[in-house]
Amino acid sequence: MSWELVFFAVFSAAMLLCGLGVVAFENPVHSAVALVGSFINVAALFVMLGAEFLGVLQIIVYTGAVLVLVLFTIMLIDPTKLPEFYVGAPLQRFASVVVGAILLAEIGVAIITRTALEQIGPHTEAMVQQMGGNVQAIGQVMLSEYALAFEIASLVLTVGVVGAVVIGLPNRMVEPNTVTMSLGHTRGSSDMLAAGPKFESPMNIPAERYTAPVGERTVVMTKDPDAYTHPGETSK
Amino acid sequence: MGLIDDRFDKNIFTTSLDFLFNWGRRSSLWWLQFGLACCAIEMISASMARFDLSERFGMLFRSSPRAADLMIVAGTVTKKMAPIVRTLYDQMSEPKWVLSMGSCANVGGPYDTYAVVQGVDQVVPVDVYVPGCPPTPESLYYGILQLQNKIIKFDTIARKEGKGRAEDQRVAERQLAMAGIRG
Amino acid sequence: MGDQPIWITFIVTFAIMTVLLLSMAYTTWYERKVLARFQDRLGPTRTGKAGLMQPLADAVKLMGKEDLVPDAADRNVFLFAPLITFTTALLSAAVIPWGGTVQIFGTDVNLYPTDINVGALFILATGSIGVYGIILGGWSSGNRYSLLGAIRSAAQVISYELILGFSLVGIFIITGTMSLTDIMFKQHEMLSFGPFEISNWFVLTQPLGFVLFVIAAVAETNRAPFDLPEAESELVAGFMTEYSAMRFALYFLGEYISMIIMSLFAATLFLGGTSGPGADKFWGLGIMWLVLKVMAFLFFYIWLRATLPRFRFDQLMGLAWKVLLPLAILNIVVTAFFRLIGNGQVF
Amino acid sequence: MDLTTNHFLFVSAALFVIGMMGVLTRRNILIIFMCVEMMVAAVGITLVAFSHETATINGQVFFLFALAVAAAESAVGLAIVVALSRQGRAPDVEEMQTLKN
Repeated sequence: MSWELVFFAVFSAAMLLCGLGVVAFENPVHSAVALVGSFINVAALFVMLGAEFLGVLQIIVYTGAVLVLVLFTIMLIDPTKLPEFYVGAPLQRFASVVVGAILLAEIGVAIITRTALEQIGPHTEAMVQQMGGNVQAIGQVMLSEYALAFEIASLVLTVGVVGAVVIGLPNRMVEPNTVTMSLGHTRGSSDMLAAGPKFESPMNIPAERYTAPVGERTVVMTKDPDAYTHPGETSK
Repeated sequence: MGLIDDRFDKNIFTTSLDFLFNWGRRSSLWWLQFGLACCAIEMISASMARFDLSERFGMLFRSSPRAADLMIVAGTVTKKMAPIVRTLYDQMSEPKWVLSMGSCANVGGPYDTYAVVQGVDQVVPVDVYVPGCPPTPESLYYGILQLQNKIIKFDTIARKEGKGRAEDQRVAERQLAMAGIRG
Repeated sequence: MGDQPIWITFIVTFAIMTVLLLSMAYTTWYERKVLARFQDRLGPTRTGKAGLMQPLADAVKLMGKEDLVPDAADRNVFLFAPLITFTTALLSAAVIPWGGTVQIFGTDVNLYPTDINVGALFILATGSIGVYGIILGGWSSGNRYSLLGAIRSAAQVISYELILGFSLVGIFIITGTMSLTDIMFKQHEMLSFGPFEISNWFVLTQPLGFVLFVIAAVAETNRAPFDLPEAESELVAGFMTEYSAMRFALYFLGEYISMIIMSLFAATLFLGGTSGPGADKFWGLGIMWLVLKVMAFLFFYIWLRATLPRFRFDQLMGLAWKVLLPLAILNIVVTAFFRLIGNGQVF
Repeated sequence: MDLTTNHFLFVSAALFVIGMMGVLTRRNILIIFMCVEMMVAAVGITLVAFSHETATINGQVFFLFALAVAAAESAVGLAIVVALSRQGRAPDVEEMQTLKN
């Protein structure tokens, strides 16, 4: 038993337990936290394999950016819709465990029966040290051998960002020049109006929806404006 | 209060620890301001550069009641505001103190009306009353020094009688005083 | 970078931790005194001489307070979240060098806990884990103000971490390494202009990178004028509204320790770390120079807080994405160009 | 017993299978998304382990590209979730049957 093996056991056990947590937790926030734990341990395994750069990048990109975005999205969504309280039907769960076990067994057999590869590459540990470290080695390979792939990756990222912005833009084409007004406090907010009259406002007064053309715009109101009176006004 | 209160007999260890805790609590009274009327202006001026209430005695203004130790109720407490005063008091974590500033907060002041609470001590337990209409910053300072003296004399750890006893005492005194006023 | 027995590493780490935890407590005192002077006040005066016992009083009081968990809170996450901020902030001290290998009582001692070849990225990584403390704390409190603070913090930290990383790329291009120890010792070399000799601090060769780094570091530590996650006039206390007692103290100290770490980081990367007169002769002087630089940085932080009003949120985001990011990319391009000239690959 | 590449391969296979089980059983699109990310990380362990075994750095470079693609994918995926929630729909994959809003 070497110390390396002990560390490996600790990291991988933590990683797999956190991974199970992602699947098992009902609340997506708890799942995300478990995934953070899992990814930190993945980074630790990377460092054990001599890939410090990837380990740190795994933490910066995945836990620092992607999972923060996931949590951000969870917080933007209406919290009442959040907890799923559904972790698969019993049959579905059973089937997934069976399929998973079969797959794991297959991969296990493949791993055990495989012949170990020989050290064919140029990047032995001594060589990497001589190049100045893991970062320099990755940089040299990535920017010479895979320069085209590198450029394409940057293109993919740009397209992804532009696509995200386009999808995330509010859909302005549906109701052009529409202003939502709320007359009186008890009539609910504009969110409820947008969903139509089936929602009820907090005070259990049905939020009716009136639209009226005012100049070039369409004004959406909760109440017939002609019927509305301010406490200080006289009725029309 | 904390985990260790009401659990030990008095001995040298607990009394010196008592002193340590009371010294800490006295020296770091973070305050939640509850300015309601004109007294608030005096409270604010007390916290400004000349008098520096907000830092001089180790006090620090916190806007969240969870992290505050001292609530300074400054001004007229109307009956509509009273539940909010109580909510904020309940939201503060133990140990907590209340300082009532100004005549209105003390006894209702000139407003003996249907809308005004006749003394904030009907809503929350007050430790120190600062009289005045409105009190000057110096008065507020004096009240805070009195509160600090009160805290340092407090038996924190070896308080075998418990909080309930003190609260009962307060309620009894209050009722006696009310009976005296009503005649 | 000599190898050393593990017990020396333990001692060095322990010493650094002790110094950090103490200085963290006294940074609060420093801030309160300096801020008071800026505002023509005295600050704490009555707790010990010149209020020097104030951090201890605060600590004792916070230890004795009640640890509240709100009803609406997600209990486990709520209790766990402050620890993330605190531990990750401390963790990043692991790669910051306080000097090279020195002889103490005839033994070789490395004055840094560890020297990894991705040291600068390691600090960014711990910073990006640290934001989970804020997000989860805000979310789990079950309070709208806390949630708003958490959302703001998430957006702010993601944006400014990008700037923070980009502002360092210039240095990586110049030095060709990401190890903080190497970067620091590159700055100990002297540049001579005729009779004058000045240290090769990267603030001289990377002025734009330095400015960007400082702005991003202030935003990254949620300090004024970028303290939107805990904006007192809008959000009560932001993500830590519902926290009391020691859990509140952990957030509070986490903020201060990340301030110190950022100052150390900036001093190491741009101001030459331990470089200064006499630092080559005696290692103690080097540590003194580093401490002085850190204190100057902390003073700058407090100065900003005393001077500038808070940004509006859209201004904050606009600043990050429309101003700082293009400037950072410009800095990278210009630095790479000069590096190519230096290599003789152009002209 | 020494640490060999096979250990890493087993662990990565286990993580991959756990992620797959999550994708198969859960309905919440965010959790499915996270499980996919977990599977990507599992594949990454395999790549890096083989890269370590054969002493070529290419495996690590591959994972770097996988990281970039995963980041782009997360941006688009989360934008879709936000767009859905704006229409008042739950992030439930069984209710998302049409691409048309």
